[in-house]
Amino acid sequence: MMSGFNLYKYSSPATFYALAGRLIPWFYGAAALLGAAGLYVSFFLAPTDFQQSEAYRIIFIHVPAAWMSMFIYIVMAGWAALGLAFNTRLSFMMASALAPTGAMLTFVSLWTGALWGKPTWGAWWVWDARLTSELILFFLYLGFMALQAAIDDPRRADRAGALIALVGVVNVPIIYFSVKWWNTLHQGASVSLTKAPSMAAVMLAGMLVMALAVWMYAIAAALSRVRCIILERERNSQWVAQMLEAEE
Amino acid sequence: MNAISALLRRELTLAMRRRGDVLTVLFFFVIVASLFPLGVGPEPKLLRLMGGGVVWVAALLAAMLSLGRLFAADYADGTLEQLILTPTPPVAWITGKILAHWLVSGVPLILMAPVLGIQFGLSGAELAVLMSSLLLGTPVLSLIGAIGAALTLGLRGGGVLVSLLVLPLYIPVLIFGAGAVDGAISGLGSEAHLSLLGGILILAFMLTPWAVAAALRISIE
Amino acid sequence: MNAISALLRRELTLAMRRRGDVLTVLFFFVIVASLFPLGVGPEPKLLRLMGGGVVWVAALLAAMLSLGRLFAADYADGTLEQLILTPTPPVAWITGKILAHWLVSGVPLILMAPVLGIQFGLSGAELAVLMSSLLLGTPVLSLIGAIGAALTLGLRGGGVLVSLLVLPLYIPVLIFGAGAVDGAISGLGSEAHLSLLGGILILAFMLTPWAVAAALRISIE
Amino acid sequence: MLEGKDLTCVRGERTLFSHLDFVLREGELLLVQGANGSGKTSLLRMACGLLAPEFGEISWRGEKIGAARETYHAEMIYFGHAPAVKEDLSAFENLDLACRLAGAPAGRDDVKGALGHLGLGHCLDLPAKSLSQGQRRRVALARLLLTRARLWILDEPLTALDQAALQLVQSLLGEHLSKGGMVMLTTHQPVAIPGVEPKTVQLC
Amino acid sequence: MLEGKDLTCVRGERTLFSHLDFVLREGELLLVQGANGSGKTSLLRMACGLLAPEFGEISWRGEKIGAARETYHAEMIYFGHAPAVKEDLSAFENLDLACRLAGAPAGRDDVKGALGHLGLGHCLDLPAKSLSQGQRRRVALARLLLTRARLWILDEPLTALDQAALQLVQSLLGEHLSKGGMVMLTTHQPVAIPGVEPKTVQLC
Amino acid sequence: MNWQTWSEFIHMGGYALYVWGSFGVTALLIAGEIVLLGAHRRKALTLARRTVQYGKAERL
Ligand code: HEM
Ligand SMILES: Nc1ncnc2c1ncn2[C@@H]1O[C@H](COP(=O)(O)OP(=O)(O)OP(=O)(O)O)[C@@H](O)[C@H]1O
Ligand SMILES: Nc1ncnc2c1ncn2[C@@H]1O[C@H](COP(=O)(O)OP(=O)(O)OP(=O)(O)O)[C@@H](O)[C@H]1O
Ligand SMILES: [Mg+2]
Ligand SMILES: [Mg+2]
Repeated sequence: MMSGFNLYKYSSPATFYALAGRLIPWFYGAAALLGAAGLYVSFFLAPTDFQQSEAYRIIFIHVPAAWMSMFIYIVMAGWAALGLAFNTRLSFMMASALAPTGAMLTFVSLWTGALWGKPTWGAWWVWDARLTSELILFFLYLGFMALQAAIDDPRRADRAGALIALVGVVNVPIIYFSVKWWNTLHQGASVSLTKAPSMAAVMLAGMLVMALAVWMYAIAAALSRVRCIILERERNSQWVAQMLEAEE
Repeated sequence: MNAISALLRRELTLAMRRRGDVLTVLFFFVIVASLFPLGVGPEPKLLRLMGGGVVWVAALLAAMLSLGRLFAADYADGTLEQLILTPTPPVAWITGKILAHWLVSGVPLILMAPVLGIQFGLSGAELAVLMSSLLLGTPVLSLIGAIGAALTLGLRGGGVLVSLLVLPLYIPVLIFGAGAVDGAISGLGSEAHLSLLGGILILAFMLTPWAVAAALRISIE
Repeated sequence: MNAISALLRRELTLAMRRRGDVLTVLFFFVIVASLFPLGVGPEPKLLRLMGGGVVWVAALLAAMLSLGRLFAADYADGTLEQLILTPTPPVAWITGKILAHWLVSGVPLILMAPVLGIQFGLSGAELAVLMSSLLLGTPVLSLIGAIGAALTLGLRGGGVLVSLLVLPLYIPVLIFGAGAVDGAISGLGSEAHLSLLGGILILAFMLTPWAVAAALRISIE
Repeated sequence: MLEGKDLTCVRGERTLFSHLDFVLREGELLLVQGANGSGKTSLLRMACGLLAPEFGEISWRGEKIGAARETYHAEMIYFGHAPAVKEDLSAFENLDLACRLAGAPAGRDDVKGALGHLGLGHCLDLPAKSLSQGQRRRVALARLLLTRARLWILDEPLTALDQAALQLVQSLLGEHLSKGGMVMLTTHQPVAIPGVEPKTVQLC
Repeated sequence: MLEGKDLTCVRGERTLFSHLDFVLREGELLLVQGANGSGKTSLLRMACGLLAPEFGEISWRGEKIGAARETYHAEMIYFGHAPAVKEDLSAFENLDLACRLAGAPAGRDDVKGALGHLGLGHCLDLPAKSLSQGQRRRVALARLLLTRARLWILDEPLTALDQAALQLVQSLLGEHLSKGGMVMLTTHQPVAIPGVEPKTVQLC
Repeated sequence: MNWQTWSEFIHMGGYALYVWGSFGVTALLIAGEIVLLGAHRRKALTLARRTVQYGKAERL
């Protein structure tokens, strides 16, 4: 009676739930190891910068967070597009699961940037193009989450969220270039980090390791969250009942 | 007294259950304040001069948009009639509701204001003045706004209409609030402005609940 | 084609019957723009520098508030379902509705803008640039806003929510619009900004009706 | 005793009724009847004091209800078209708060008992938005079990209720009347309360 | 021919029905029955294409309704819970515009005739907001007199109507069916159309 | 090795507030998110358990 495709569609969150459960510890583990390595590089291998002294060490959390905040938005929009195209519930759930982590990392990059700006530029905040677009990215995340929170019907919440994520991703380049242009027309504060050539390699390595750690963490967090969402959505289904009974 | 504290608890519980609505107003405040530098340009000196005014205008607009929550839900589901029919004097529970509204939509603005102030390059002392002016001013916004909210209950186009009724009444608060911050920036001092704001607050606190009670009676007929 | 022109006529007739709503948005625009001189102080040089930005921010906020009218009434009384069930392709009538919305809520802003510009001390040529930037920019506000309006149909707290969704997307329009005016004031020229605005308009005109159609389908389920 | 004298009601531009009199004494049931739009709800809201009559006056124990507001409201309970149930609060919280706000807080067990009596025992803690229309009205009706008000003004309390709940409400009414309470009621459904002959007001 | 196969409907987190099949052929009346909240409206909206089924598909003359959107909508008329009557337009303007938007403009006299037929002849030019609930629904129903659609999907068209209007609608339905039209209908009231044996779909 | 003593490490060349403010808040946020995820999971599980029990009760 049920076609193979339907069966696949129904069972997919169930299998994914179990799969995610098995993967999560590994990603957390990888995040912890990479994080430890990254912190070691940041604080012990990377030498002191002769201009900024120790303040520049913020780069090791700031840049990875900034990279990941943008990357996660793109991944989120990708899942949203998949969901809209193929009507797979799991894709929508992945998109919703990524948003809070992405917003958190955006906030981290704003926060660390501000803390870096005070000693280097003498101001917590300037209306520089890059800063402004990161701020707008934060608003885009918040809009996505607020819209989903306001809709009670999960099906509508999924689709509406997916659409706004896609609209946002089309707009992000436009926003980025407009902000850039806006800023360079006036004289803005110029960000330039002076670094000795020998330092560059260590710094790059540190940032890359930290970025990988953040990446692993983001995957782990998103998978944990998607498991919660699956459980909430599928709580009426057979497999959840069976799973809960098996646990007892 | 018991009824009022029950009402306050209820309002705060409801706000917690609907956290999204509260946060949305807060972020509206942040976004509107951030629009200005984008419109006006990133010049730090110019922005510093505008800072107080912009944060205040954003607070005005956010307060105005949050008025929709004050009575509309209670009106729609019949709770408002029930409140009117309690033995508690209307002025008492109306004050309670306005207080709850301020706690939920005014206080977060005050707490968020320094962040915005920093974006405009305000210094520590100026931020303190900004926060005190908001502390004295936002309750007035809730009080005056309640009159508009009560009068437009159930009317179509309520959102825009309420802004038309309420914004002109907000202007004194804006002038003294932003004036306090300007005074701090220019070194002229801000006590005068702040004490005027305090005066308006006391006046509004004593008068508006009566006006709101009258407005609610009219709207509920 | 016939259906679209009937729709346009209907929208304009309705707007005429509900003149109050149209005027309210216009007054909101005027009030918000006038709040700034009050908040920031009367310094003419400062005001002139801010002028373009402030008028544009006020236009953004007014456009945002007027979005409530775009689909909400049709959704509530069932007309929206009937429109979706007509043989006319959705993109066609959606474009028609957005056009009507712009005529009713964007064009009055453009016509009112010079009055506000004068308040900020803008000169004749600068006013012309302000108006052209609004002419190119306000349709984009209606187009992008329609997506937000369609997505938030029937949601509680819709008004504030739509602002959170839509304001960040409005930022490029704000930047180029206000940039054009600034360019005129500073003598750097405003052609580049205006042509970028034109580009955004074309892009938005081609893409957003599809997104709105998708959003309406989602919301109407 | 609730008494209305020479009442006229104008809504919009239409006069719904004029020169209407009624008296409601202890132990009596007053049934307000009429077609849709004839002004039943308007009359009940007048009796509550929510709507001012165009002419005429309403008095409670001989005092005008506008003047005796506090005592009147303490002795009266109104049940309108809207159930006054908050979607975000649970059934328990809704009822508990309604009692507190009315100035007559009830104990936890009483509240639970009232809800259980109305068949809501198993969904005390669900937010009301996941209750069906009928269940929400039951939450509102549970107030009648806890109130000590003498005068009940009920606007179509029977809509959206199934047979069992209907019986329950009727027996509640009977009990209240037999204890000397007063009830003013509108409904489009037939009501039969043993041993009570309702007075009627006919609007048209 | 309208055909639904293996339909499943999920609203919120509840599955309202699953594996539902129906076929509606020329000259047939399909009555969708069930209690409040059982999913009748949802099924009708699926049949219109307003709501996508969770599984299963609906086809019109053998083509999926999603693919054949334009031809399907040109041959179908839907009448939902909301009457789609604009309060600020007059009865005449409302009906006239509804026809134009549906791509089948009707002459002035036809529109007036239809409204007159439904007993609205004397209030053609009043704005709809001053019409009563029942009169508004009549304005909406007048579309059935002017449409050339083969398939009528009607969601509780009989509510708020008085006896005369009820007869009129039933005779309209009979006429449409006898000309080979198709009708999909929900109602809580009894319908009797002479010479027509309705098929039923029972939801629960 | 950049640091001779712990206090030097903590002091961060005078930028302790900024550096530890960055790393510390980030750590707090991550820890907070993990705690919230745990709470979310517990909530989802109790919800699911309750739903399953309801379902059983209804079937009986
Ligand atoms: C609140 C303030 C700040 C925000 C929102 C912010 C945002 C960002 C973003 C989004 C990126 C990634 C851009 C990209 O890879 O294209 C980035 C990279 C970077 N930021 Fe920041 N930043 C802030 C403050 C600072 C400060 C104060 C400094 C140093 C003085 C700084 C130095 C850097 C460096 C060196 C990079 C890497 C550059 C590259 O890879 O091209 N940032 N920041
Ligand atoms: N706020 C108002 N302004 C103007 N007219 C009103 C208002 N409220 C009600 N009306 C009109 O007053 C009339 C009576 O309304 P009312 O609600 O009292 O009727 P009812 O007898 O309770 O009807 P039902 O049986 O439908 O509940 C109706 O025609 C209605 O349109
Ligand atoms: N947009 C929605 N989101 C979530 N649930 C919905 C939505 N619309 C309807 N429902 C739910 O779906 C169920 C069926 O609704 P539907 O309107 O199809 O019922 P119905 O059979 O037409 O009832 P009635 O006889 O009252 O018209 C109801 O329980 C309702 O609460
Ligand atoms: Mg009534
Ligand atoms: Mg229905």
